[in-house]
Amino acid sequence: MKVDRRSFLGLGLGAVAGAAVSPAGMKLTDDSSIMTQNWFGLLPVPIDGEITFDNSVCSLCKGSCGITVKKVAGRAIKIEGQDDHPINKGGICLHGIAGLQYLYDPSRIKSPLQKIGDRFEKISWDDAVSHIAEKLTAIKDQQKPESIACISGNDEGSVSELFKRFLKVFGSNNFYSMASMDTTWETTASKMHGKSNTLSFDIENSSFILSFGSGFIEGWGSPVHCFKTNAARKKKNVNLYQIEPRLSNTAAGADKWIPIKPGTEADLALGLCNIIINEEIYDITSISKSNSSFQAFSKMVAKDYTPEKVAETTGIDLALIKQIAHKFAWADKPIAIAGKGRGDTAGDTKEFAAVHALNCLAGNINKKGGTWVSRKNNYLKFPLAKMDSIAKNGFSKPRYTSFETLIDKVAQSSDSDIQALFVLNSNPCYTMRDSDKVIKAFENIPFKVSFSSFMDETAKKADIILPTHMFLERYEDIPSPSAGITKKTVGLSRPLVKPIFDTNNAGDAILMIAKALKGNVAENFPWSNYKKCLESVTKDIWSSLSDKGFVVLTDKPSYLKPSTDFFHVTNNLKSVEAQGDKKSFPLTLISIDNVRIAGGEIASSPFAIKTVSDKVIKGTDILVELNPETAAKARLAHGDKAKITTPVGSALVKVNVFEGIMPGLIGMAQGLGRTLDNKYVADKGVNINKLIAPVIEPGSGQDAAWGIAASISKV
Amino acid sequence: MDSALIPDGAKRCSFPVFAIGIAAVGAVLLWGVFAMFLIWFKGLNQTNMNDYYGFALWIWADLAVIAIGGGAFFTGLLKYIFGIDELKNIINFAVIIGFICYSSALLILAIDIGQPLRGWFIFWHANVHSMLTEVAFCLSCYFAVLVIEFIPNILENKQLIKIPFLRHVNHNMHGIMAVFAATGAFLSFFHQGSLGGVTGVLYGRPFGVREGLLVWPWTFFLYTFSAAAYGPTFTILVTKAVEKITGKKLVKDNVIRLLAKIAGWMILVYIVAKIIDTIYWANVTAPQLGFTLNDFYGHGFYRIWILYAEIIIGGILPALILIFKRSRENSTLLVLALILAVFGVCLNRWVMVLQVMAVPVMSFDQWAHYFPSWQEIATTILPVAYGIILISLTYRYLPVFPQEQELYPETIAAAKAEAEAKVQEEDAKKA
Amino acid sequence: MKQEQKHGKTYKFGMAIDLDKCTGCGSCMVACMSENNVPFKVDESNKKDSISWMKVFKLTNGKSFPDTEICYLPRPCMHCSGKDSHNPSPCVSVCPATATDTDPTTGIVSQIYTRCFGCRYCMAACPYHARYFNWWDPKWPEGMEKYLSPDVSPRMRGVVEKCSFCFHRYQEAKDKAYVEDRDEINEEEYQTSCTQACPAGAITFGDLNNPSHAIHQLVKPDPHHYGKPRNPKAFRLLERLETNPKVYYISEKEWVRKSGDNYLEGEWEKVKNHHG
Amino acid sequence: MFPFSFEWVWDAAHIIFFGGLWYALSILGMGMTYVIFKSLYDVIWGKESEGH
Repeated sequence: MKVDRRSFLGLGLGAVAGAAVSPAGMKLTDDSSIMTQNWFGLLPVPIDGEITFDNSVCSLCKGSCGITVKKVAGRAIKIEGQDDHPINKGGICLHGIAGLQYLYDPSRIKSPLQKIGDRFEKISWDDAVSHIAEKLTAIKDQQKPESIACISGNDEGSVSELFKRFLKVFGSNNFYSMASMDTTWETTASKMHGKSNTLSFDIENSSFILSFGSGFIEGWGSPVHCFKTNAARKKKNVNLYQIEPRLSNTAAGADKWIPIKPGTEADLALGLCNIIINEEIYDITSISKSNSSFQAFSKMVAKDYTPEKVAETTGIDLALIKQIAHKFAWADKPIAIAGKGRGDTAGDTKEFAAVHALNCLAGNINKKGGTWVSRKNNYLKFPLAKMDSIAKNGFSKPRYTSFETLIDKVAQSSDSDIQALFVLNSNPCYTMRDSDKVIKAFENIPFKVSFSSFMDETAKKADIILPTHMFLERYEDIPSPSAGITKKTVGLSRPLVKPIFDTNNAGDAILMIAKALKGNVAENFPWSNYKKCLESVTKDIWSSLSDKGFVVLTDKPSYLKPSTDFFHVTNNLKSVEAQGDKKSFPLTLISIDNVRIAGGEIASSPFAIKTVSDKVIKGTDILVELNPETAAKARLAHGDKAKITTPVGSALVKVNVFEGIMPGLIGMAQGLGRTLDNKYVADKGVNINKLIAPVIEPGSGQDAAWGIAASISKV
Repeated sequence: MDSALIPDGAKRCSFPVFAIGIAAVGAVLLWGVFAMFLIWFKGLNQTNMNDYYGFALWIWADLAVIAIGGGAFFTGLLKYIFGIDELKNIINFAVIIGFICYSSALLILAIDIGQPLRGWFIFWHANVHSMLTEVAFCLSCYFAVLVIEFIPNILENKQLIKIPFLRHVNHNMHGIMAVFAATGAFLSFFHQGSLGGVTGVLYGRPFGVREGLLVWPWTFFLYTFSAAAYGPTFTILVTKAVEKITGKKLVKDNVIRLLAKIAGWMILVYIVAKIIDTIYWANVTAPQLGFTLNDFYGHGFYRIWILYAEIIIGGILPALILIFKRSRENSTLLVLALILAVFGVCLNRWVMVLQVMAVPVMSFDQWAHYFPSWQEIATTILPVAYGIILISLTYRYLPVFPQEQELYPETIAAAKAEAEAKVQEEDAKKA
Repeated sequence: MKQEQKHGKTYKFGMAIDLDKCTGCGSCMVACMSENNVPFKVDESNKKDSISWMKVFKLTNGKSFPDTEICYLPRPCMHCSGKDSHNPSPCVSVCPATATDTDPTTGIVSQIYTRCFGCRYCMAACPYHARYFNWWDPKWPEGMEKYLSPDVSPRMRGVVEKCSFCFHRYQEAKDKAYVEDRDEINEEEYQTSCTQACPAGAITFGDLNNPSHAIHQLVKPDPHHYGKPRNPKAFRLLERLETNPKVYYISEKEWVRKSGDNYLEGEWEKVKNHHG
Repeated sequence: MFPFSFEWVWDAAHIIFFGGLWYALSILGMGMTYVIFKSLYDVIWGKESEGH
C-alpha cells in the first residue's frame, strides 16, 4: 500500500482518536496512581501477624515500673505502662516507652569483645570466659584476691547478689554500688534512728510536701509513681512547696516556688526547725523534751539558725520562712524531702539530716503520709557462702569507704591495689564527677571486664566486654527503689523476645566465670543457669512473682516507732560548698536534671533526644541557662557561643537566657555529651560531669558535690 | 548559516555571536536544571523550607511570574474583545512572555511539590473547594490557550509557512483567535483570582485572611486586577529591554504609550482598592482576631516599610508616571515606572506568601525567618534563563514584531534588492 | 460503604488537656511517636523540621526572676471543626487533592498519605503548626524497623503527616464492638496513645457528643457555638479564628488561659471571665 | 475527575467547577479540531490562502 500524505494524516488522526477513547488511558492512569502510592523498597512495610501482650518490668532506671509489651508476630512493637501495677498504675515515662529503641538498636554490642591494642575484636563466649578465668586465677595465685573489685549500678537484686557472692568466695570485699540519694538516706536513717537501713516517703498520703530541690516530677524516686502522686495531690489540694534556685518543672508545677541560694538548703531546714521548736509547734507526742539529743539540737538551732540569720544565708524573705515553718508544722501530715533533681548522686549529709529533722519534729515517722524507717526487706535466700582460706584472708582486708575513694586512690598511681574490675549496670566513666580523672583511674587498672549492652564510655575502657541482654530479653528480679516509694515491691523482668544478638544475662555470665574458675568458687555456684538460680533464691515468692509479675513486700509502715537521735545533726556537720576560688570563678555551675534526658548509666533514646527543646540542644551544642542579668554582665545574648571554665575543665556551650534561673548561676543539663556509636544520641553537648569536681564527704566517703564555681565568657 | 530560518528582511546578528550568547545563558539554565534534578532525586530537603515555611521562594516566584505574565491575557482581551487594533503590534510578544511565564510557573510547581509524579491527583481527586484546585484547573487550561495563541506565530517562520497545511492552520487559527482569547481571558480572570484566594482564604492566618464576596476573598479580585494592571508593564519592560539589546526600535511609541497609559490607570484604580483593603483589614478584620498592625510588622526583615514600599513606591508612583502624558512620554521616566511597577507587584506577592508564614499566630509562637538554599535560587533563576533563550530564539526566527519591517524600510529595501539580484543571477544562469 | 456509615453512630471525638496537671515530661510525645511509626533523624534540634505529632510548647508568663512561671502546653492536631459548612477545618478546606478530610462519623481530620502530593498548602493553613512534612526519606537504623507497628503505615518522603487521634485504635474498637454486636464503642475502648501514656493523667479523651463521657463533663461543650467550652477554666487555642478545635485546654491560671489567644490591649480584662 | 469517579458528588460546587473545566477544555479542543479539519479541507480541495 502506498502511503501518501492524505492517508498518512488520516491514519495519524485515527490513531489519536482511537487512543483517546480506548481504556488504555484509564488503565495507565490507574496503574501510575498505584505506582506512585507504593514505593516498594523505599519504605519498610511492617509485617502483620498475631497480636499479643506480655507484662514485664522496665529496668532502664531504678523506678521499676510495670510494663505491657505489645507484640505482633513475635516482634515487640510498643511498650505501655502496666495498668494494674502497684508502682506506676498504667503510667509510663518517655524513656520506658522508647525501650524498643534500645532493644533493636544496631549499635548494641553484638558479641563478646576483647581489646587487642586499641581495637576491640570479636571473640566467642567460651574464649572470653576462659580468658577472664585465667586472669583471675593468676590473681588468686598471687594470693591477692582482694585486688579484684566490682562496681554495680545497684546493690539489690539477685544479679548484684551473685556478683557480690562471687567476689566474696573469691576473696574480695570490694563490691561497690554507685551512690545515689538512697545511700545518703540510708546513712541518715541509720544515724538518726539506729540500726535501720531504709528510709522512704509516703508522699502519696501526705497533706503537705516540702521539697528541698527534689525533682519530684523530674525523675526523683520512682519517677512515674511520683508523677501519679503529683497528679493525685493536685486533686486532693495537697500543697507542694519547692525550694530550689531554678524554676524546674517541679517548681513550675508546685504551689509555691521558693528560690534559694544553692548550698544553703540545710540552713533553711535548720532555720525552720528553730521556728518550730521555738514556737513549740512540733509533735510533742513523739519528741520528748528530756531527750538529750533534742536539747542539744534545740540549743544549736537557737544559737546558729535564727530566722534572721537564715534569711540572710538563704536569701529567702524572713516572713516567707516563718510562713513555711507554720505551714509545715500545722499541716496534718507534712513531709519534707531532699535529694536534688533526680537524686542520682549522693546528697549532702548535713542537708539530709536537717531535712529529716523536720520530719522528726513533725512526728511523721512510720505513719501514713510520713517517713517510713524500716529494715531492708531481703527477699533473696542465697545458700551460705563457703570460703577457702585464701578467700577468707582476702575478704577480711579493709575495703574503701566508697567507690569514689577507690577511684581517687587508683587515679593517683598506676601501681594500684586493684588488679581487676567488673563493671555491672553502671557507667562510672560517664556518671562520676571529674570524669577525666575517672578515665585515668580506669587506665591504671590492669584488667577490666564490662557487662554492658552498649559501647558506652566505660565499656570502651574495658579489656573484655561480655554483652548483656536488654531487659526485654532476660529474666531478672527488679526491686523497687527505696527512697521514693514506700510500697516496696519486686518485679520480674521477663524475656519477651528472643535475644537479638549474641548476648547473655549478666547472671549467666558470672555463673560461667565462676564455673570456669573451678574449685571453691565453682562450688558456691551450683545452679546450671541464672533462671534456675533466680527460682531457687526467690523460692518463697517465685510462684506469685512469676504468676503476677510482681510481689508487694511491704505496703504498711512498721508498727515500730524508732527513737530519734538528733546528735547526728548537731555533730558539727558542714554543708557541701561549691569548690573553686570565687575570684576567678564568680559564677556557680549547677546541673539540671531534665526529665527528657536520661542521666544515668544509660544514654537517652533517639526518641527522647527528639523531644528535647532547642533551648537545651541545638545541633551539636548544649545550651546553658543564664539569668538575663548574668548574661548581660557577661555580655552574652541568647544563642551566643560561650566558654565555661571551672577548676577541673572547660567546655564550649551556647547561651539560653532564661528568666527562671537565679542570677549568678549557670544551669547545665545532665546526661548529654555521650560518646556512643549511636549517632542519634552521641556527640550532642557536653558531659557536665567533666566540669564538676567531686566533693568527697569525710564521713560517708561519697561525692556530694552539687555544683562548682565557674566562669563564662563569650567566644 | 541559519539565514534560511530568519524572517525575510530582518537583520540579525551573526550565528556565532548568537550561539555564544545562548551558550552563556544556557550555562545558567543548566545550573538550574542540575538543581532541579537534585531536588527531584533527593527531595525537598535540598531546600531551606521547613514546617513553618511550607510555602516559600518558589510559590512567590510562581505568583510573581503569573502576575507579570498577566500581560498576555490583558493585551489579548484589549485587542480581541475590546478591539483596540494597535495592540496587534505587541500581542505576539505579549503572548510569548505569557507563555514563558506560565510554562515556568508550571515547571516550578512540578519542582515544588513533594511527590511530583502524583501532581495529576489535583485533577483526579480534586477538592473543588480548594483555591489551589481552581488555580491548577485554570492555570493548565490557560496554558493550553497560550500554546494555541503561540502556535500561529511559530507557523509564521519562513520555512514553516511554506508548508500548505501549516499555512492554512495559521490562517484558520487567526480566524477564530477571538474565541481562544475570550476563553483565555475568562480562565485568566479565575486563576489570577484564585491565586489571590490562596492566601485570602487562610482563615487560620490573620495576616493573609480577607473578608470578601461570596466564596471569594477580596484578594481574589485584587490579584486579578493587579495582574491585569501590572502584567502589561512587564510586557513593555521586556520589549524595551529587547530593543535596548538589539539596538533596534521594534514597537512604535504610540503602541507602547497606549498600553502604558492603560496600565497606569489600571494601577491607580488597583492601588486605591488595595489601600481600602489594607485599611479595612488593619482596622476591622485583624483586630477582630486580636491583632494590630504592629503585630504583623515588627520583626527582622518584616517591618512597616514593606507596606509603604509596596503601596507608594510600587503602586502610586508608577501609576502617576504612567498617567501623565509628559512623564509617560519621557523614556527614562517610563522605564523607571515600569521597573517600579514590576517591583511593586512582585513585592505584593512576596508579602502575601512569605510574610504570611513569618508572622506567629499562637501567642507563644515565634517569628519564623527563612533564607532560600542555592538549589531554590538556582531553580528560580532557571526560568529567567529559559525565558531569555526562548525570547532570543523567537526574536531571531519568527516575525514577532510586525512593525520591525515598517520601522526599518531601508533594510527591507536592501534585502529585497539582494533577493532580486539573486533571482536575476539565476535567470542569467538559466539563460 | 456509605450505607454502613449511615447505620453507624456519629461521634465527635475530642481531647481536653489539663495544663495544671501537665508536667512537661514528654511521655505523650514519645508515646505518639512509637505508636505511629514516626521516624527520627540524627539532628532533631531544628524544631521546624522535626516531626512530632504531639508537640509540647513551653509557655512563660514573661515576668522576670523570681516571678517567672512556666506552663507546658501539649499540642496534638486540633482536629478543627471549622468555621461553617463552607469552611471546614483550615487544612481540609484548602487541600487540593482531598488528601485530608473530616471523617463525618468521628469528626477526626484524616490524612491520606498515599493521596497527598506534597503541596503543603495545608501546612500554610494551619496556625497550630500541627502538620509536618516528610522532608527526608524516613530511615530506621538497620534492625530498628522491627518495632514498627503494622497498624499505621510509614510515610514516604514528600507527604504531609499529622496526628490522627490514633484513628487505627478507633477502628480496632469499632471492629471489636461489631464482633460483639454492639452499636457503640465504650469510652475506655478508644483512647489515644498519648492519653493512655500520660503519667499525670492530664489528658482526657472521649466523645464530645456524649454527656456521660468525662470530656463532656469537663469542658461542657456548647453545641450552639461549635463546641465552645462552657467551663470558664477551659479554653481552646485561637478561639477567635473560629477554627473551632476539638482539643480543649484547662487551667486555673489566668495568664495561661490568656496565652491561648490574641487580645488587643485591654480586651482580655473584658472577656476573661467568659472569654471571647 | 469524572462524574463516575467514586469521589464525585452531585452538588453545585462539583457541577460548576468541573462543568467549567470540561467546558473550557472542550472549547479549546473543538476550536483546534475545527482548525485542523478546516486546514485539511483547504489543503485537499485546493483553496489557497495568503496566510493571514
